[in-house]
Amino acid sequence: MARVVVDVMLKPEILDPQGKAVAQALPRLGFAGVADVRQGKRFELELDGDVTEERLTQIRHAAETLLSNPVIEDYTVHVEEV
Amino acid sequence: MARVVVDVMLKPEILDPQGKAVAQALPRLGFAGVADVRQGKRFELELDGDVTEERLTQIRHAAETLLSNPVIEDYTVHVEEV
Amino acid sequence: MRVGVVTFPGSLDDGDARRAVRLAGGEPVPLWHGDHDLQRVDAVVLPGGFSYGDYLRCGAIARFAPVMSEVIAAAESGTPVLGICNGFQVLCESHLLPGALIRNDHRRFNCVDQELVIENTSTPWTSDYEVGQHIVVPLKNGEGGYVADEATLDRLEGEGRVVARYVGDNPNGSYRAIAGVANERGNVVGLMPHPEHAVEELTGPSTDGLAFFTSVLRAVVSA
Amino acid sequence: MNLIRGSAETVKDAETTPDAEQPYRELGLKDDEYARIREILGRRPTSSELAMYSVMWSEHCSYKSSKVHLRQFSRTAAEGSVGSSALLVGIGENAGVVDIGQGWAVTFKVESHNHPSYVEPYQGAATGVGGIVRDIMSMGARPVAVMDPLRFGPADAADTRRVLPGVVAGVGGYGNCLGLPNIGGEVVFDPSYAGNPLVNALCVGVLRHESLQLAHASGAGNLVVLFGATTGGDGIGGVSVLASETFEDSGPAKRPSVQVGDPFMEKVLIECCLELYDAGVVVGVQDLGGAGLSCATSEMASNGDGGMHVWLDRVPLRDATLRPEEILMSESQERMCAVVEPGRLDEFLAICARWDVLASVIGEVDDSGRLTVEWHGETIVDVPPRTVAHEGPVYHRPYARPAWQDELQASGPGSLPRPATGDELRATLLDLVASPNLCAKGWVTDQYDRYVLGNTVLAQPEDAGMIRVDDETGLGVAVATDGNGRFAKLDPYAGAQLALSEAYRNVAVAGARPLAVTDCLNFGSPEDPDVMWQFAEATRGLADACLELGVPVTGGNVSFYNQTGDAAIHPTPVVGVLGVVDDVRRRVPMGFAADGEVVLLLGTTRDELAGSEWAHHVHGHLGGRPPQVDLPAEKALASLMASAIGLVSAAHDVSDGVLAQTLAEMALRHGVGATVALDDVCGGDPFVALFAESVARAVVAVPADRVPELEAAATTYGVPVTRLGTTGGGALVVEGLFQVPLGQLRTAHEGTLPALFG
Ligand SMILES: Nc1ncnc2c1ncn2[C@@H]1O[C@H](COP(=O)(O)OP(=O)(O)O)[C@@H](O)[C@H]1O
Ligand SMILES: [Mg+2]
Repeated sequence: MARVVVDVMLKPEILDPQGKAVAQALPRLGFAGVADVRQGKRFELELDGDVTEERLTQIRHAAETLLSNPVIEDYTVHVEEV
Repeated sequence: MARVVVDVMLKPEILDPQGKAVAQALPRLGFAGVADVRQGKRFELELDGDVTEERLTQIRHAAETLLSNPVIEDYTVHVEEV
Repeated sequence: MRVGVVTFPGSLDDGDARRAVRLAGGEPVPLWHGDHDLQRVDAVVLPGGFSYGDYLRCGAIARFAPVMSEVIAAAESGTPVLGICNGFQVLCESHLLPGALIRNDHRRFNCVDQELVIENTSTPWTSDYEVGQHIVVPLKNGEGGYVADEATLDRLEGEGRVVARYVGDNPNGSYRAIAGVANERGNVVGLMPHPEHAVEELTGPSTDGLAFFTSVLRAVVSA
Repeated sequence: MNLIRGSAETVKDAETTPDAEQPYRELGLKDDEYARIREILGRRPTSSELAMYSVMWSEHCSYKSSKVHLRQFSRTAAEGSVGSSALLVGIGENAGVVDIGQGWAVTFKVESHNHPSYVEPYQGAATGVGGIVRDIMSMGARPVAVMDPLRFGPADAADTRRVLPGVVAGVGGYGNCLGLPNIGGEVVFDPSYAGNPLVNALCVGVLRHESLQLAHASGAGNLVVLFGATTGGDGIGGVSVLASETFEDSGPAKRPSVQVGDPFMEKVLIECCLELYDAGVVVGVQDLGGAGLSCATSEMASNGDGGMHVWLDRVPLRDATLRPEEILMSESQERMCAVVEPGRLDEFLAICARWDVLASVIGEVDDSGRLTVEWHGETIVDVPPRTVAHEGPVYHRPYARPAWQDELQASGPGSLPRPATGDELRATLLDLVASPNLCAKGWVTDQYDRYVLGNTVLAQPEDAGMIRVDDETGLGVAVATDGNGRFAKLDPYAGAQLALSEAYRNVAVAGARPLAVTDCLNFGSPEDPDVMWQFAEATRGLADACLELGVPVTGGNVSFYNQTGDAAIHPTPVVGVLGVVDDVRRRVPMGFAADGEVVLLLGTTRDELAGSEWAHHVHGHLGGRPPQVDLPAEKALASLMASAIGLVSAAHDVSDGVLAQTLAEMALRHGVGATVALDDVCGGDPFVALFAESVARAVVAVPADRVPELEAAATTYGVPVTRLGTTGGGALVVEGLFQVPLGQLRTAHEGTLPALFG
């Protein structure tokens, strides 16, 4: 059993209304000193069997086509020990 | 400028329709062997100044009260090098 | 009879809630999220909508609005409070009601005329209904799935705090088809469907929703 | 010279280096256009001026290819017609405004967001809704409803499965979050839209006459205030022909032409604007859409009576690295621009603060007659505003009847095998009501809030959306949109008129008086003479028909370049008709409500199946001549329906619906069946009766004892009436031919989209 994590974030130059809302809420709740907040998606994929280079390539493909839209989002893939 | 990341995931016992949808879509993309997918949120907080233990405590508090709803979600906080 | 309707940034059904109060014979009083002031109202409605865009989590940011400290205090002292849709989400986020509301299991926003069965008529918001009465009111949301842990759900059922339940196909995956719940005391009720949109033949699927608002007027008088 | 790096180029720089190379071609300007700019300015433009002219002279902003044809629409507002006398504001402003009486006015407009919706379906569609809503706000109105005419490739195509759910979720995600009921639209599938989905969005707004606002910058000394969202690098060149590579190569970051919308920001902006209008602190207001500040400043200045000076460095930025050229072109969403008297500024800012809306003074109205833009103390733009906003190039593009047109019209559906027996007709009916174009659209429309605001009297699947405007008197409006690309392909002139006929009929059948028109003209490349001919014919047809029906075109939108390679979409004029209802309580719904009522067909049915849903779905055939346009008959039907209010208990127009579809929809609405006989329809040919698409027809249900009244009224207006049968029972029965239990009909009609899209 292995876990691969795909993080999907809006590209830096793209407006992130959700992150903006959080950034504006924080000071109101007394949390100072946060310059910016971006909110993205985190996908945890549980694989049965272990992570091979080939499966990672497949996952990157899925991240690019299904989990994100490259026009507005960037993604990163990493393996996580469980 | 330092970055603190807060990951928020639905508790295992809470139904995750979005994760389920992804899990169902993957095989259609010809990608087998994914036992389960969970979809959560990733918050990237850019702090001006460095990360002190005290600010981390603050952020954990924010994660607990604002960024996550303890009734249905778990969170993890970690510092990320940028 | 003064019934306050809170407007948060992004509230949408506040005008409809005020209209429903008026049609029920009450005096609607607009309340502003930024004021620490309930203007001596006898009951409070937290209306539907997308407060703060429903960004982060539905109701998560509105919960911290200044007016909410007064609403929470009033709720704890027994003032009738009704949260509709987004208002229900705010009440859960404020821990005035147990559980939480998550994305519909089919993952789509869903606007339908929904059949409900009223199971608890001892709350100030439901006293004009009969136990077991079926009503049809609009249901419209993307995050209406009611969830809570088994223990909580059992307690809610055991204490008769399930106020309304969905009839027929579960429209959003709510656990045990729960459409609305009440707090221990019964004065705080949260409801996903929209009774305020079923108060006129002309614009609603029925007028079944009006009784929520006539109930509270009666309750407040006799209180 | 590089648009991005280096410090902002000033007017002085431009004067001292008259011969510097400028990338005007990359910015989409032709040699002669660039030459004209030099001539206007008496020098070469600065990089900021070049950026401004290039976006404002782009097809999207300048209408350079369509202008000469759109001029015809002014004819439709000519004296005399009902509609034109009600017209408060016509074409040219952000949206037309129509007087509906009792001091109330309505504004409405339809616009396209086709390309962005293909690239990023959710955000493309969402920002499409956001954009049209701001147009309506800028007229001083409260937006009260939206509609979304949509066109996709084949329903079972893989790419449609990518695009449609995203588009629908985007339309809903934005509109629902704004609290605007969605009261109608269209979902049409056709191979010609594969790779070119059409996402049109319509918004309706309501205002009191006195709250009318215009985009005028008048009164020297008045301040120009930018309020709403901050300005980012997103959407630069989104609508213009600006080659984004120019930026990607050299810019600090990519400049995507797709924008992410913030519906929450826009909702707050709506409430903020309405409070500003009520407080009377706004002299003029303009939304920021395509071409952003370039458009807003130049249009407000040239509509005003003087000039305008802008301090560009005071524009609040989301991305500090933006260059002045980019700030001028940015299409960041959820921004508005207002002209305010200095004495009222504090009030203005206080209202914005109450709504947490960021507002900054970025300029001043002056009497220079010029638009000047300053960047950190240096003048980087100094132009006559009209030359940017209104005096852009005008093309007389060559057009010619396509070589293939005759052949297309010659190959009619006559030779197609037609169902004859009861069983065949029954099978055809079940096949058609389940076809992607005729099936129930609930899977789509259930994702839209139709209840919010509490004034929705009719919404999908009714013929028209209807909104209550005044609680007391019941005054209201109805709107319907239609457009049939297949008809327009067969004959663009007739096709545009047929789109108008159907929308006009839908509004009339619901019990409203048609008053005004908005249109979204979706076409291929104007550089293709075939397409240009289609466009010329369609505009001519629409103008002629609007004139005859007495409904002026109040505004609209043109979307060109809808094509993959050199394959253009079907020419698709989408027409929206607005009607007024004196008392919405007397609306006419579409469904059979009671048993034992008499079912009548109004209008004449002819053997017209070219371009029909039957030919398309059953035979994949497109050829022949579309149904004959009959505007006098449409008028007569509308007058009859108006006079029959209170008499008919249900009415539904017969259109791409066709009679079979119409009867099915009326029966399914409330689960009340009907038994009909077709012997008296079109010489008793049941196939033609059920599946022909002749215009100017409607089916009505009338209480038995009132049929004579209706027949009398029909005679008065010269509308043929045919008794079909009576309502009641749990099936749709066509005597002597077949019957279908409503359960089976419903399964067929409602199962299609869920099966396709989940
Ligand atoms: N994308 C959409 N959004 C909202 N309503 C829609 C949409 N598509 C179809 N509808 C509604 O479904 C009903 C049937 O659509 P359509 O067949 O186009 O109507 P008609 O044939 O009367 O023009 C109409 O009420 C129309 O407004
Ligand atoms: Mg119709």
